[in-house]
Amino acid sequence: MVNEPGNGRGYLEERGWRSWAFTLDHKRIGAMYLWTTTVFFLIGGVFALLLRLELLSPQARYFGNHTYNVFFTLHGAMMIFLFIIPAIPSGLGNFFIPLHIGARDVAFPRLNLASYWVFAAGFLVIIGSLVAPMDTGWTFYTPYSAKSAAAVTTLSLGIFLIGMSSILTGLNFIVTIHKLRAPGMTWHRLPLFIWGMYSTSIIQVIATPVVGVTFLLLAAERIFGVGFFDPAKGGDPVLFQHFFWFYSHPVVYVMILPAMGIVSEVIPVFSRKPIFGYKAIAYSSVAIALGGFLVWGHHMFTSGMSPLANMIFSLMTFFVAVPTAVKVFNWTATLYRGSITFEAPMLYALTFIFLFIVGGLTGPFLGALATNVQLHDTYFVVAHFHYTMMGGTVMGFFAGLHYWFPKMTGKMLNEKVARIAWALIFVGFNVTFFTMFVVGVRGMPRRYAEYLPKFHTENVISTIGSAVLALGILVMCWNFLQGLRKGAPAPANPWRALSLEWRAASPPDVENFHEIPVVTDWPYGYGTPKA
Amino acid sequence: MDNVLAFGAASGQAGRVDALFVMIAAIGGFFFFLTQGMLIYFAVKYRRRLPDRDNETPAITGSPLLEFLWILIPSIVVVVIFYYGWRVYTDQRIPVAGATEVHVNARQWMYEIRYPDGRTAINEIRVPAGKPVKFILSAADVLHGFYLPDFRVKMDMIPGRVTTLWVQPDRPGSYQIFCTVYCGTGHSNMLAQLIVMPQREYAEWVEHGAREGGEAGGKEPLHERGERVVKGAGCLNCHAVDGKEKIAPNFRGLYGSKVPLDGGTSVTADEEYLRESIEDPGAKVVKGYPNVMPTFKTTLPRKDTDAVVEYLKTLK
Amino acid sequence: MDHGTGNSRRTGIAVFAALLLLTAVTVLVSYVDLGLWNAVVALLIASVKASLVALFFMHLKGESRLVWGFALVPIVFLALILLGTLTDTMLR
Amino acid sequence: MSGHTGEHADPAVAFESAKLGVWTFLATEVLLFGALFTAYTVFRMKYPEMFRMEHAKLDRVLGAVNTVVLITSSLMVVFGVDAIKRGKARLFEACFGATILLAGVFLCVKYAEYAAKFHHGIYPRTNLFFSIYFMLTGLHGIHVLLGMGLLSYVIVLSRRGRLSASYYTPAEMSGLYWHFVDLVWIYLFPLLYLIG
Repeated sequence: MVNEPGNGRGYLEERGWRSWAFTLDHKRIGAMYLWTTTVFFLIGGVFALLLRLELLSPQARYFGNHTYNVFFTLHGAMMIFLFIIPAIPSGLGNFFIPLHIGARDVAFPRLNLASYWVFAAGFLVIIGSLVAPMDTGWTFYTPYSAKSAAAVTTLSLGIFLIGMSSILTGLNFIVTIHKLRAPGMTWHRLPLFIWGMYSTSIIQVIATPVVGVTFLLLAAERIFGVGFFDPAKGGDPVLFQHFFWFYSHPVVYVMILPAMGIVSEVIPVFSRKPIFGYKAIAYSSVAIALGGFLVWGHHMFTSGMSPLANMIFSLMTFFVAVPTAVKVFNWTATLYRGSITFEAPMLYALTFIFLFIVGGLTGPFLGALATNVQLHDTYFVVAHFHYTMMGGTVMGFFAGLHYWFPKMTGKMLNEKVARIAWALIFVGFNVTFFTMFVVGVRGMPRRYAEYLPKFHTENVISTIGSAVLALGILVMCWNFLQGLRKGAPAPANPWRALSLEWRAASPPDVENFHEIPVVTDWPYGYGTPKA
Repeated sequence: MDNVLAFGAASGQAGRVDALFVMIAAIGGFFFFLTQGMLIYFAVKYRRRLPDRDNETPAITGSPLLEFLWILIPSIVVVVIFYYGWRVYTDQRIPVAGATEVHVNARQWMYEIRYPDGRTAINEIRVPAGKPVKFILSAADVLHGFYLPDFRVKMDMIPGRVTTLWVQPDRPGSYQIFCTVYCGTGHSNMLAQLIVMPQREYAEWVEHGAREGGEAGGKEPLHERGERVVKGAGCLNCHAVDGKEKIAPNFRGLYGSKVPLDGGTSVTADEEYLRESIEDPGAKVVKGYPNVMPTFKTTLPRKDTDAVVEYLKTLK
Repeated sequence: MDHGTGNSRRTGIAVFAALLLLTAVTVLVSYVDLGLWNAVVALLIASVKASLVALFFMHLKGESRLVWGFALVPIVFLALILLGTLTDTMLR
Repeated sequence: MSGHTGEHADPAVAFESAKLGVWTFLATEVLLFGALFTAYTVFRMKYPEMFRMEHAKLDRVLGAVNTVVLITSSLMVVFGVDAIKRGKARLFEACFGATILLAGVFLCVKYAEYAAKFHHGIYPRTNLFFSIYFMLTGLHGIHVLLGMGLLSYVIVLSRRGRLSASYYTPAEMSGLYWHFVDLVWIYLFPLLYLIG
């Protein structure tokens, strides 16, 4: 070990709100993102439960149609813009990129702090827009969003700010990864989490400005009567969808790639085996990031696009599936002849793979044109993206939280409670969302406050599942709070992992490392090399 | 397929979509059991049995052959699925000569149907069985959707543009139509029926179109006819007839009451006010309600309007 | 980190003169009706001007491959959003 | 603060990082304008006649004047960066000051153009061409304004003696940004004023 952990000043030692609000420490900024996004995750989850409650009855019995529409808009918008996009990149990414590559901080610490406060301004504006809560769906399709009486203009500004924060964070990470790697940390010695984060950052920088300007145009349409998306002025509502999905499709990879990175970290540690196919996993991240830009049209197969565009986008969509499959195969192969233990991070990582396979294998139904035309805008789509986004990204996020909790807080979690929470989440998740595949194939459209009585059974089952899922998440949160309050002190490297962050103290010192480590090997050198 | 997909395939095209669905499901199922099986099998088989046995794992770091195979095989599989999906889709989209044309215009929150011979209807499309039908889709205000689950097809309805959809209904019956593009408060109430009639019945219906497809024909009391129109024309998506308030003013007790209007005035809800509110809803807007109702002047025959007014008078 | 030299000022003035000249040319050409070619010529001249600015004013000429990458990648994606959208809008 | 200075130990790494950061930021900017250029292309191909008729209402002489103004301002930036590299802080401030002045001229001309359009009853809502015209030039104008602020800040830094022949990163980086603003206008001018 290069650094003797524990003889510096821990990053959590300084007290007082100023020490947080004006901090330039990437670890503190990451922690602030984690707290903020977790709060929005829980709020978004409450909206999800309210949706499920309303769907207990085929009639809009509890809240009424309009309120239901507001709820699903808020659920989607909050989960997407305020939780799932920033949570792993800005939260865990901020905390662990410098630790992973052996740096003292990100390249631009002041910019890093600024992007947190831009994010904060963004979510404050979004909360402000709740005076006239939006009922447009998180996709904000024109012309409805241009006409809606809700505070869409305010909301557009809020999302623009969130996007700006996302761009600045991505920019910061790109430069950090390029310029601040420790001596000897070559590209092929980088942890796979860094490869995921690098790919994600590229998407953030390239795609986010497009949605930013799209929301500006939407605001301009409402304020000045600019007519880009207004058919009455010769504009094209489908153009809005092109712009929106040029961002919003690649952004699903902003969500999933870092989660895949976390899984690639956790699997070898708990299998005590080197990651299988390092280069394949690393390059597939980049391939997914770039390929993700070629497929946005698959959200628009029934939008009246040209037949040629439909064909090209369908074909490209299928090709993006290949690098994703490659990752799954490599993770599975890593387990082969390992010495596997099932601590909570590993449970969540395996759950990620399990659920992501389901999400991935239901993708071809939606990528193929004919079945897409059948299933688009039904609950099948809802189920598919919850399996990838919640079953994938959120499980990866949970794996990361459990894996790095000792490092971030210096405390250990109660393993038994963590496993109970995991079991509830696993069961609840599958009951909630698998039924949605069934009801989707049976033809139930999404965003319906009221539905035909023949879909009743599935909806009741799904609601019951959501209650179990919510209980599991509550238990997990309780476990985190208990761990923070009275967890056993964590050693520097409780999982005996080889990546650099575990050479720092738990919690890390302000300067991360006493001396910048010199890297001589990749971080997956587990097991015994054959003689 | 009826048991697997609760809506039975209602056309040959739908059958082909189902076949594609089953093919993808079979391929997906194979890979599901392969990958999940390996995942679970490895996790169980290679779990750590002895606490100290964790340094005896082999340092396998990869296999170029395996990487090559599991790039190649999925690539071939997805190209096959793509090709099949594209072919089925393309066949769906080929214009069919001699199709019965039906114009469907969507607005919040109803479908206005217009047949080439000038007849109109709301939320109910009648077509003959065994002949291709071409839906000519448009929208008046915002995006809407036109989804026929039994036929496995849908198409968005876009303001300022016309989109089209072909189906060939083989079997007579009544088929559900859903709006699938979120269009505001009444989105989930925007439903319609496609009624596929045996050809002879259809011909009869076309001939006696003026009789409004009424089994009850002309003998039907006016207020009952009004009730039928109110249910069929989508009025109840926004207006309630029981105590519960919806988006628009409640129908019960409306007739004869004093209605407060936007701008502070008020009016007594007599026959003339009710007729005007159906044909020109923007003329007198009730205080506290948005001015969103479309005009029914062109879509409801005068006789139906009168029938609706008679029906409203019965709702005390 | 290079240091300022008379050379860089001379290059600056030469590029400046070229930019002025090209501006004059593009304005003059716009008065002649060439049909579709007006757009082609105007965009070509604009691209030459933009390249001059990038190469010399922004010193892309002497930059590393990394910086070149970051300068060119967005252009690829710009082409992508244009082509992707046009395959739809032009062929409906 | 928690002991972080926010400065890099190695100035060469700091300079290279800043440069890469700016280029990455410019990549973002390309796509920001890129969406509008896409809209421009889509509608120009859909309504070529409208674009031909409407673009004639713009004053191409004023547009050309503004082009020259921006090119000149860019040259001033080149001179300014060159000056600070040689340690001539006063000359640097004069050059960047001239840039800001020229940017002011640019905005005044822009203001005159906008005012003339409004006077003739032409607004962003008038038709799609002017929607695009006002959105593109408006977004560019905001960038000019931000650039003026940025350059002023760098001048202040220099007045406080923070820049020298060995540390001129802010001057170089704000210069890169300014050249980019110029570069965008180089495309906007023909697209809007000349070929419509």
